Amino acid sequence: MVRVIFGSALRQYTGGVEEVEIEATTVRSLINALDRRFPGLGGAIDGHIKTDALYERVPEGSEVHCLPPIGGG
Amino acid sequence: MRYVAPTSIEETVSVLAEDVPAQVYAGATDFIPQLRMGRPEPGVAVDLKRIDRLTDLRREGDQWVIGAATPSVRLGEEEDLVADLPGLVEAASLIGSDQIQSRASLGGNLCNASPAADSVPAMVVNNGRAVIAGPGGIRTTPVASVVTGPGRTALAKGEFLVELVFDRPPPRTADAYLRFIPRTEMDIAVVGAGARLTLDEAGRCRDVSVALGAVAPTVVTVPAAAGILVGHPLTDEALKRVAAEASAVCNPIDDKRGTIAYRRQVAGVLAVRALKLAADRAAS
Amino acid sequence: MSRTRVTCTINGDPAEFLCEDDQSLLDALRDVVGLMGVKEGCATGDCGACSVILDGRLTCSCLVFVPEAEGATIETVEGMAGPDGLHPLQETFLEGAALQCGICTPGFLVAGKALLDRNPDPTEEEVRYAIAGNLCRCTGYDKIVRSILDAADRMEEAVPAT
Amino acid sequence: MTVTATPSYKWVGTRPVRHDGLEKVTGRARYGADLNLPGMLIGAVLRSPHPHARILSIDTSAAEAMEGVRAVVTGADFPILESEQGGSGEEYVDFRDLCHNVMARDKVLYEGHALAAVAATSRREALAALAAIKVDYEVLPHVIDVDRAMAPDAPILHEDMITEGVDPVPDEPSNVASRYVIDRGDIEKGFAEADVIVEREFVTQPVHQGYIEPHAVVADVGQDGKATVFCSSQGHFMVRSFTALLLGWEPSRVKVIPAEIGGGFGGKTTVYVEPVATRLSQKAGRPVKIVMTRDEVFRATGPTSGSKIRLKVGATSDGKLTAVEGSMAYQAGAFKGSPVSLGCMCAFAPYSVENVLLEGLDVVVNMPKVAAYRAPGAPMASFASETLLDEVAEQLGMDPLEFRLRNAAEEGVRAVYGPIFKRIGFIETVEAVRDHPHYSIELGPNQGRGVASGFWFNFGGSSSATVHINEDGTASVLTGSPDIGGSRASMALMAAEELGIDVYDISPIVSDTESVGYTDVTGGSRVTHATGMAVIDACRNVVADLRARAAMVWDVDVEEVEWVDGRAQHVSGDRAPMTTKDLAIDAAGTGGPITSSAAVNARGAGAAFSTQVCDVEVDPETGAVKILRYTTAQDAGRAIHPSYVEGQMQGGVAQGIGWALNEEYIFDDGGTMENAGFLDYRMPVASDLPMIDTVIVEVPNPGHPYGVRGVGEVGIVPPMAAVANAIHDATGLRLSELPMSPVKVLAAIGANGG
Repeated sequence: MVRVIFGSALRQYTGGVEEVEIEATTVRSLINALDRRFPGLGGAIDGHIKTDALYERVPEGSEVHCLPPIGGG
Repeated sequence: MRYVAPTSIEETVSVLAEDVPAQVYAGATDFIPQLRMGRPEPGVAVDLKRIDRLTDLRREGDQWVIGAATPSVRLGEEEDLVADLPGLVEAASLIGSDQIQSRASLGGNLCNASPAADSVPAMVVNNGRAVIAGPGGIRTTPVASVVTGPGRTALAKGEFLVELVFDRPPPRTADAYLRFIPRTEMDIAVVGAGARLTLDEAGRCRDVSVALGAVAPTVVTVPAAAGILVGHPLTDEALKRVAAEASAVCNPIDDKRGTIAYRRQVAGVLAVRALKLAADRAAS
Repeated sequence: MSRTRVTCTINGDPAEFLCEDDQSLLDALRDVVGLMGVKEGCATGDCGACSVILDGRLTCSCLVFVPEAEGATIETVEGMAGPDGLHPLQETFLEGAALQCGICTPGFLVAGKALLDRNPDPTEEEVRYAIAGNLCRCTGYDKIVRSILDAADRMEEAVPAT
Repeated sequence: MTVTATPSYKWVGTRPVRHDGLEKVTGRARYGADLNLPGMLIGAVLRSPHPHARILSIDTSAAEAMEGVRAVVTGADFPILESEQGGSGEEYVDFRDLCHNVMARDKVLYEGHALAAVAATSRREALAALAAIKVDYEVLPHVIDVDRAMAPDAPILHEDMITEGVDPVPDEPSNVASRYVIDRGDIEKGFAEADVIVEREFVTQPVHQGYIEPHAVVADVGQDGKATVFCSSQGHFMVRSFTALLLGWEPSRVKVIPAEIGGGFGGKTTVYVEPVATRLSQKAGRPVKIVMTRDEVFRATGPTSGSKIRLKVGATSDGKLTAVEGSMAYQAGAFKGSPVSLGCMCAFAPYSVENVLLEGLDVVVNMPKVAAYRAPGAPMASFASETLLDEVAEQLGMDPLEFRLRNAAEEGVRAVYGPIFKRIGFIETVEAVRDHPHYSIELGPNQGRGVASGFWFNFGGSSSATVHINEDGTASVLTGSPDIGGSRASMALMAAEELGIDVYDISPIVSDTESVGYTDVTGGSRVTHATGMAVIDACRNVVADLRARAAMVWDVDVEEVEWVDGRAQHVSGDRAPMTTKDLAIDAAGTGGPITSSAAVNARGAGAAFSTQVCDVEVDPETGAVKILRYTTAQDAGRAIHPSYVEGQMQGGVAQGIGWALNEEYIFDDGGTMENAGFLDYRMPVASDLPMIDTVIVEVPNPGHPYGVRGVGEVGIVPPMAAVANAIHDATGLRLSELPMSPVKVLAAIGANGG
């Protein structure tokens, strides 16, 4: 199981839920699982993290934070 | 726009008599930025720097004669001038960076008629005279009367500034100029203060003149300073009264560079600091 | 627009070109003569990136109408290195990492040269005021000031003791 | 001075002359404006004089008929894009907003907003043509102040803007684009535990990155419809994708050749004139050059946000933070996307605090759309938080560094914004300042000392690199990261370390979009980390290849070949080693040229921290603040080229001092910027600053082979608070508004009865 913590921008998709435990092995499977539980959330996340590695493994017991996109100078 | 560089006063007068809008200039350090900001180009730009008399700097008897287009940097290179009129030289040397110093002139600083022009208060306290040429010949007028408002001068059509004349100071006399800017360089004065005074042998003030820049549409003097200081030493109490008088004569505006309240207050501060500096110089 | 033929000396070489009367020396040096080392940062004399030495005086080339250059001697960054190699300022700027993006560097080098030409042994404060007309947004000036001071030392050492 | 950890490298950590240095000190380096092509036209952009107006009509017919005019474009020449979040790496934009920002359609939203452009045979003709374009405007009320923009009766910029992140979803449009919240722990409990509570409001103004090189581009669309774009930017792949997108093209139709870049600081991570010049070139069939004036740079490119911030902090009497609470509203400019969420995340990130409630509001106003600026969002938030922390420490009678140490985040601590920190060096930066001689120099009258700390995430992202071994044994290292401050030298140093050859035998090259793989922008302090990892990977591939070839020559197993100091050695030691050059000369015989590429989407960018100390002297009669001394300590993880690490630290401090003391956008009542030039924008000049002392702290980042942490951004975070705290120490005054200009300082002294 992976613990997922949502930033405020995503809570409109989760009905205010701040964190969930979910079964996932990669970033992609995590997003898909989240989208099944909270329809629309997957797209909202994907819009933000498209440059991140979708197939990166998410180790068992991880804590995943969904943060706003971080720009830089 | 046509560029012309006359080499004599007579030639310049005749160029300006032509029926084409003309702009005379010296260093162009204000003129070119104004064009960049959208000021319409004149029909002819008249470069005054090829006229020998306008780029001269000389001592004639008891007078200093500074060509209207002489670059500011030259003033600081003239040791005797620095010794005689250190405040005037300081004021000229505060007009912009080294790059600007190579071009900007007392004449341009005066005729651009900015209320914040650094050299004007220093010229005014030194009773500078402006020599002006025009279709009617040459005339001389006090520097204090040249600027009539922001961007406006008393020069008639076809007239231009030739040179600026200053008397060499009598004994125990010195001037000073200080300005305030938010940075240490590259800014327009928020307040400028020129002071000149003569001490008697006992260290009392015999004669005094204070002029302020950037605090009114034109440079303003502080006539009350004479009433307070003449015949007396420069005590803190007296200087405090001068500061109040200096603040009182200000008629400033709020703008991107400073506020009314700030300019009034700092005008008093700088007037006192300039007086102290001039007094130290006069005493030494 | 009136055009004027200008004959002058640029970095020791005779130059002759036709210019428009209201053109700035900066634009002529870049677009007519092809000296792209002279940079435009503001075109109003406030950043120093276009600095040249005009008849021995440090000047913003953006504040000069090019017809004024008739008969003038002009030095730009392109003329600083000689057959014997780089100018000491160029060396110390490289060694001292005095440039980051490098756009202001030509102006600083020219201003530094103008300073050392008239004052071979400046203090830190003199250096800071001498380059106050040149804006740098990358370095905080620290390494530029040090490099100019280092160049002064290097040039002093290079002069045989008398 | 360097506080260093462990290993010894041969090249990493040395200070060679940068490889592009010679070109840059001789005036030969070509920046954005330095290319002229035969037949090239000059482009110019018509910009709105109004901060908010409806465009009723644009008539370009007179301009098109003018002599010398070869092309005219308006919004109608560009497709309108759908709302879609995207970007080139870390720079996230909504493409619909971007297309409206590059060329206004129905409304202009700020003074300087582009709405038409021309290409003509000279600049004079181009400007005359702009003057001949007739635009009918319906001028609308405008709003720039962030509080006024949120008021119920404020003019609305976007009729379809419904605040995101608010429950329930609002019925009415407003200028608040979104609300972001960090809500952790129990804020009421936190304040209940506090012995000292301090609360204040802060105001900051928009400030510009102030790069010296204006935006410049030469675009050339050929008869085949393909475009070659030469320009300076922080990412030529970003320019390619954004330009193509805004023209309705596929990215491969655009080739972007990176010019040298004359500063960016985040401001060149998006496009303005590039798509415009390209469309003009396409229409005219000739190359088109557009160079912005400085005035245009100020009025039409993105500064960073001004802000209104309220913060409240609680701490126990023994100096432990118990709660932080507050609200931040940032000006986004004409389109959504201020860095306010980053401000919320960064403000207290250096500290361990359990109870946090921070709200961020992204507010659109009638000024240019903000762009990234060095640690976007963090400096204004940290000005507020670090000033408040100073006040708390003062009330507790505690040394401000000691107070920071008692609350310092370290490995294993949960950051205010959520995740748990890996190995970080915040404490080390505080200790470095505490132990620096500067911290104990005695101060004179009217002088004061202030400290402050700052945090920045740093970023990884996508980078590519190609390494070629040349026939003479030297190496070319190609990357797609524009070199904005010495990154070529860093790439060369890492390649030299990996390949074992002399750093001057490496030729680091910034390649165009067709010669190297996709690479994200130079920003987010990511290049030395992420592009460095791609270079290291490519070099390791090359070394593996070189070993294999040596094994082939010696007819041994590759495992028996070691790579030491740029030479292949046999483990037995009984064969003469082969240098890179030996292997390169015979490359044809061992399989052809030696070359390798690598690409990464780098993770593991280590967080950066900085702690700084500033001494000031305040003139009580004029309010002038003079910076007497400045020292900055920053965790670089591992300094690849220490001189350029120092340079980044010093540059960030200098920009921060400008932000603290004088820089600001000043608008008149009509919404016109009053100080759109270097004369009145007042960036620091050399005589304004002292030497800026640096302490490079090296706490290696576990996410990088050499331990690199990005160093570009965090340096700008602490200065405003450090200066404010120093002014307080000198005068007893707490200033809460930037810039702390002489006018404001003197007014505060006066209000205090001084």
